[in-house]
Amino acid sequence: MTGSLDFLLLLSVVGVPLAALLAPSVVGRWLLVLLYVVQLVELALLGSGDGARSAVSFSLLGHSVGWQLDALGWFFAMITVAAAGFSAAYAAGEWGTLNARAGLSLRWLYVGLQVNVFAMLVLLAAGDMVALFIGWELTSWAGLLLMLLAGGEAIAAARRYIVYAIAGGMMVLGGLLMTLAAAGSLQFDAVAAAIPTVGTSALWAITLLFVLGFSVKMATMPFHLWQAPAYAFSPAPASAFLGAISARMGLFAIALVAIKLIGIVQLDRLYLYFDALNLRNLLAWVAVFTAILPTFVAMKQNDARLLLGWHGVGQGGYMLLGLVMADSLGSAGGLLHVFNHATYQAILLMAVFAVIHRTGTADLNRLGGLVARMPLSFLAMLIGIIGLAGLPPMNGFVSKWMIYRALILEGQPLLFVATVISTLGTVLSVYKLLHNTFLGQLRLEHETVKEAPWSMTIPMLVLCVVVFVTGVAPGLVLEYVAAAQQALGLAPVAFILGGIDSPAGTLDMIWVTAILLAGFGIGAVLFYLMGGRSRRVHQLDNYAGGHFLTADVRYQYSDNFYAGLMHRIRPWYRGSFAWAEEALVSTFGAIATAARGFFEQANPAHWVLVGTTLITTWVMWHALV
Amino acid sequence: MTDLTLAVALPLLAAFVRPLFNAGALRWLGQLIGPVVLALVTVILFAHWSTFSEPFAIALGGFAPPLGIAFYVDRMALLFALAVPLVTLLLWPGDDGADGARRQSLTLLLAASLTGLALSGDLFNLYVFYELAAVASYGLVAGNGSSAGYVAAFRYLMISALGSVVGLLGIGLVYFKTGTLNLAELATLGNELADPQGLAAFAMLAIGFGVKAEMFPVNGWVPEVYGAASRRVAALLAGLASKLAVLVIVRILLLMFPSDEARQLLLVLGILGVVSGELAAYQARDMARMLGWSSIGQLGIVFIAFSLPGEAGLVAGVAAALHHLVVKSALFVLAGPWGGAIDRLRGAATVSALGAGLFVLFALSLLGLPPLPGFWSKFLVIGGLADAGTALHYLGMAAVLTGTVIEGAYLLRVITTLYAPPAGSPAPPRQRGSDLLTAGLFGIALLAAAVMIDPLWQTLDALAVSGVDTAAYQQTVLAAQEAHP
Amino acid sequence: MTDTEQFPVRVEQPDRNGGNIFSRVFDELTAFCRSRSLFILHYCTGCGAIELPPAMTSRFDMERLGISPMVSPRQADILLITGYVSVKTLKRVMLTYEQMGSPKYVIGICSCTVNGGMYWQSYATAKKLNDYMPVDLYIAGCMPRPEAVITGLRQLMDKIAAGEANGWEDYYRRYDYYLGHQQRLFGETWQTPTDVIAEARHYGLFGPETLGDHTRLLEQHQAPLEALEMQLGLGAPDEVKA
Amino acid sequence: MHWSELAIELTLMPLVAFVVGLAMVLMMRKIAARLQRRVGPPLLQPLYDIVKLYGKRTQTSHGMLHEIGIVMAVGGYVAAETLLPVPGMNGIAEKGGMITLLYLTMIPSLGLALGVGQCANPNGSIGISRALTAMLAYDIPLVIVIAGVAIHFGTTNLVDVIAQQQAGGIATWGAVQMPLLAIAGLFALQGMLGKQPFEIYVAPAEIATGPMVEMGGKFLGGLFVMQCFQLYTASVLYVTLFLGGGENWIAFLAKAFAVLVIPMSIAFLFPRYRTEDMITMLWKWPVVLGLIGLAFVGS
Repeated sequence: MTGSLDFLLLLSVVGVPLAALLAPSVVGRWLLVLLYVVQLVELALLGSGDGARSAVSFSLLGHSVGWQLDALGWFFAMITVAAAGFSAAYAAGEWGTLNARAGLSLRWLYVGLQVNVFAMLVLLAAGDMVALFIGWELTSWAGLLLMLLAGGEAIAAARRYIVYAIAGGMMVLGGLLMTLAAAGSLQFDAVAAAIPTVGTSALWAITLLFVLGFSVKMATMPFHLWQAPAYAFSPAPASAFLGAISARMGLFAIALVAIKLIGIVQLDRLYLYFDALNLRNLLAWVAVFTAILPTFVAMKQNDARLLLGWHGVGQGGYMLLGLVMADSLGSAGGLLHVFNHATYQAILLMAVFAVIHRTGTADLNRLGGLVARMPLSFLAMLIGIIGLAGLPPMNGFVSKWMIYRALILEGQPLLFVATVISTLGTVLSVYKLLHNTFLGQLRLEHETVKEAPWSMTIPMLVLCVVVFVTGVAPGLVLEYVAAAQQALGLAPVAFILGGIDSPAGTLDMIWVTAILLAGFGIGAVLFYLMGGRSRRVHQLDNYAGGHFLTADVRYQYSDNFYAGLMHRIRPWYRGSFAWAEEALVSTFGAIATAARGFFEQANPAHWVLVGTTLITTWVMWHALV
Repeated sequence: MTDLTLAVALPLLAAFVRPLFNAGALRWLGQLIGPVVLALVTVILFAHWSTFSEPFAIALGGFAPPLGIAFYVDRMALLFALAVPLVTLLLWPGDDGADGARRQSLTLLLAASLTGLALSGDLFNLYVFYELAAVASYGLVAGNGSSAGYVAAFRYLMISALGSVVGLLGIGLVYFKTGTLNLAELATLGNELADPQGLAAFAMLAIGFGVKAEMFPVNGWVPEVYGAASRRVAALLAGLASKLAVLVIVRILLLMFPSDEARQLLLVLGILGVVSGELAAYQARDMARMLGWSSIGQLGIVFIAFSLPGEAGLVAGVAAALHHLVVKSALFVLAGPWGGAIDRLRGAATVSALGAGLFVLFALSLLGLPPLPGFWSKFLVIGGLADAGTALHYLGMAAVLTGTVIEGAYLLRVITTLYAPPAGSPAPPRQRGSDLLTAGLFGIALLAAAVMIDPLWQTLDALAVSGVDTAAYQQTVLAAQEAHP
Repeated sequence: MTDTEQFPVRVEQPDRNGGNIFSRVFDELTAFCRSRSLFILHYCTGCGAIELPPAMTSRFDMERLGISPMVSPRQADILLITGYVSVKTLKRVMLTYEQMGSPKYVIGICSCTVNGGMYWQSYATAKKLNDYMPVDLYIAGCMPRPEAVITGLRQLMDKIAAGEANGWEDYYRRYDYYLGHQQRLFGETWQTPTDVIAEARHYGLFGPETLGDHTRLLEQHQAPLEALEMQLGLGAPDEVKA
Repeated sequence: MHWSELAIELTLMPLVAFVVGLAMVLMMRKIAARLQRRVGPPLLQPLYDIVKLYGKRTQTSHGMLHEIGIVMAVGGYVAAETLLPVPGMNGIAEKGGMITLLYLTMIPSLGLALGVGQCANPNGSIGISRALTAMLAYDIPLVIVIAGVAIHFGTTNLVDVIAQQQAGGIATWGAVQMPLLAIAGLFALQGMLGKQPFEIYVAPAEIATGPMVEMGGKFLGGLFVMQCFQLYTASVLYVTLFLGGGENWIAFLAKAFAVLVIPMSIAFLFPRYRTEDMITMLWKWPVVLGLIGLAFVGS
């Protein structure tokens, strides 16, 4: 039995009214989760790399518009549908009931989720550039639907997002139509064939418009400001879904257009000045800065959601970096990181929202010690942060390792060092997240807190299993990554079940994990079977320089967690981008006020005379000359 | 064939008859006369549209074109002519006040003159119909009796009158150089106008007709008038009247001034219109003014589109114009109860969900969200600009794209306000059923267009082919001239 | 040099004949290591602390005996009380002592710890340290010289190696006695964050005198000190907060 | 390789590391003592300490994570040692490589950080915050060094790195080929060992030994074991990257101890930097040296 793309798209369209119908009841919500399972099965049946084509196609304005899901799109589509399914399950039980009572419209939430999935499928299955743009715009606007739901600070973030998104969309539209002017067609084949004949300046314009437009959604620098608040302040399942996959649509589109259609060779052709820095290097550096700066912004956040949101921005940099390395290892690393990031970011956001669900806050200075009360959420977050920080044996390590290796072997030590700086920043930042939430002193008001309900913990824990299993056996995912690479026209990565097999350095995660677990085993034997007994004591039985601790004393270190580091690097946080954005907006506002002033002058009829006088003068001047 | 003259004559007649039935036993007849006439005209024009095969000319009263009133009927003219009674019917003012009769007869007058603008084949007649339309609109704008309305109408009057003078100057210049005002004959004399004086004439005509077409820089009346006039009048002026004025300018451009300079002038003015309009709209805090400024920006896009050479330009222009007609009319209708400060609308979606939904629909189309028609019109405009490929065209492209971003910013501000939780007291304003019906009809039209985008495009393409065929125009009109010696 | 033997230390001698040869060898070995590795928490209560730096540094070099300073009570083996102990200080000393891991040894340095010394008449000092905690060794003097300190430490090492420095067990087994003195000095509401009774139970150090009148008094007002064990919170879903 | 051989290697490598590490701890304390004109601890002092700590009769735990933290701290190093080739034993070095090793050595720190976190003691948390900051400080030069070495030898496989150095004798040693990187590496080594002047996260007089503040008994004992591994790993990694690894055990041990003498001699001559000064220091000189060295490697 094989699936059909049409059926899949139909399913996801039908899902929208179904979501509206079913979302208010618990059973209905679980049925909607089932709908995602069905979509996922359908997608799985389609199989990677078959290039399933939709029977639906239109001729619009002389362009034939159709849909075809290749291996790249399939890879992203699987992640998308699965992320939506997990998010839907997370909200299906108590979370939904409680939040509905607090005034959240579950109908809109589930409709929004399904609309997003549909829009992303339309984008991912695009068979030509018109379909791509349609999908792109739908995706952008669908995201807005989820962001607006929470109200309050989310509204401002969503407004900011949509301005960025429209700007990106317009750049893409410009690039699209310049491509049409240059290539005469918007079919992928025709465009790919025509690109090598396009002149340098036109190619510059086309490439830049596309890449900039798409990277707005990726939130690569300098378009990085909108994403963290927009994703962070959405309702929990929406945040998990958006954080997991939404921004990656930009990566998909960049991969498709810049790598597949325009081609890495053409990017190499575009030199910024003489032959020193070409567009590809430029992109790589942009990616690296995107990996570094947002990570260090994340480190300063005191809201757990924002912290994760900023990391989402930063991790996008890794993916782009891997992708533009465009060798088999780096691009595979970049694509694999999409999957990995989706898994652990979803876990992390779910864990944070589970904490919010129970304690009502995500303020890292108002939490602490929750491991004793929410151990499963802690476990989920722990696995998530190991993934995010890219430490073995979780999956984040594998993709990062591939990117590092590619950078070293491609002779890009500076990029490598810069990437590691970002990773180190991530380690610092995620420890702060974990520590301030789950470790340290349990606050008095949280002593009666309970673990999140099963409907919320199970999606997290299942994802944890995924993170671990794909970390130990990355070959499971690399198979599809390799197919996606082929769809992009890149050399597929040589993988084994445990990782990468290469003469210049192998990675076999099965061995690494086995040895690590064996090490832990030895450690456990040394610890538990040797030496004296220990006894667990209350957290107030603690060294405080002889001070008597009581429950009402805050004995926790959380604010300005990396004080020493910040002392050194705080001057570097100039907020230049935020400042520039603000300056742009206010300059723009001033110009706009001037424009309004033009229309509000007392006697605008003067302009008729001015115009006429100018024309007459011009004629007389011509008559004289 | 002559029944086409009825399309102008009937509303004109009705406009003068309408006040007679303002009171007394035949009051119901007065109520009926307008809609019936407009419906009749619609039917007539639709019959012509559906049976249209090739362009033809009509010499009114048998007088030959140089002297008589000449109508030239091609698909484009018919399309716009058809739009007039249809849209007027949709935006028909109710008889709610004491001056209902006057408003209705002015509306009929406006409809008649606008139809005339669409069909007229003579520069002088164009001018006459244009003035007629102007007079009707002054009355309509001032019609709500508020002091703001009078101020706005006066402002409008000043610009419009000055513009008319300049336009007349342009007409004089043309007549002085060529000795004729018949468009067909002028078209054969194209080379005589291809000099600085000719270009100046074009510029003057553009300024003259541009006042109504909200062309930069003679559009200073727009925000005031739309802010003060009743929303249905604003919808008529922004949606319909401006398009007919644009049509006139396009006709003049195509037939008399097929030069690059003229196109460039239009392009530059269009760019300035987009930029200034959208920027000003960004700073608007008042719904009607915001829509007014937005409409300046949109018409800038229309000008940019029409400035593109060849059929592509015409297709893009007509598409953009029609799209704007539908969307902006509808938005103005919705702005009826939702006029005034935007902040007032907090939570309005909770009291009239349909209205908010429609607003979102139109806003999205305006922003060009595929697959709504707005996207395709933008697609055509920008595609044409990219194709033309000069620096100025790229500038135009940048202006249109940037304009859209700005538009997104302020429309989203409205939408998020609509859907924000209500502020408490005063309660957010509620939409009226009649307005929702009108806007709903426009919405249905928009969605239908989205579904049938390809047939529509083919129609427009065919229309453009005949539109740019100036030789056919000359032949047809001059043949009609032969026929009525 | 002071003869430390004249100050009796209450030590309960446990039965050391049980177990097989291996465990005895193992115990011997552990005892030897204990005696050769002593971490001092030097808690400077008074003037005597000034004599420790010379004992640590190149002149006497405690490290050659395996003795080194440590910061936190958790890490330390020896609690050095280096001078007079005011009531306020003694509270902290008790807190610190109870937080140390056993086997732990208390050394009182200077005469003040023995009998109050020159502060005998002060209303604010504790006169006799071994009323409040078991003291394994006193090094008298005002102040004892580093040589005396080193000698004292050597004596302690010998006692540890011989398995005789078991004052810490006494604290568990006769907790009520020590608590009584503490309560007399600090008031009836006296409580430390360490649950000594529970520890005695946990480690099998419960003696007949662990509980008594004083511990009953303690239990009347003692805040719960159970560890915050992880809770899964299973069972019926929460009643929803409104 | 036969599985039994591999199993023996995997067992021996951590054991060797531990024993050598004990000796290294002793050497460190002896050097400190000699620099201060003291006698220093007896030969088996590190062992006495560990046995005593494990043998504590009452020990304080702050919860499961506190315990798991120590398990991870020790276990992580036990695992990491098998990725570090020693003469005659490669373990699973070929399945990981230097990047994996680098990241695997973060696992013990992470475990420690978890354990300390659960202690709910702000001194510990500050210690961890400083330790992570220190990691950020010294890892940048370290990573530059590692990148340079990997590019120089064209591989991230440590076995290959050693083989290439041994094939050409001293002239092909990393330290000879890349002297600037070797110097930068020494700075990083100092930071990695957390010794003065970079001892910011222990800072006994300031934050009460930071991460160790709530560690007693076998908790502290585990950390002592971890310290042995840490010294061993850092020194052997340096030997592997720059000094041609070990041709035989004698040369290997001689090199490994010799490498450690440098940071230890420096350590006890200096007081402690403040955190921000440590960052400045490590982000300035070794990074500059490393980047220059990297430029030579690249050319």
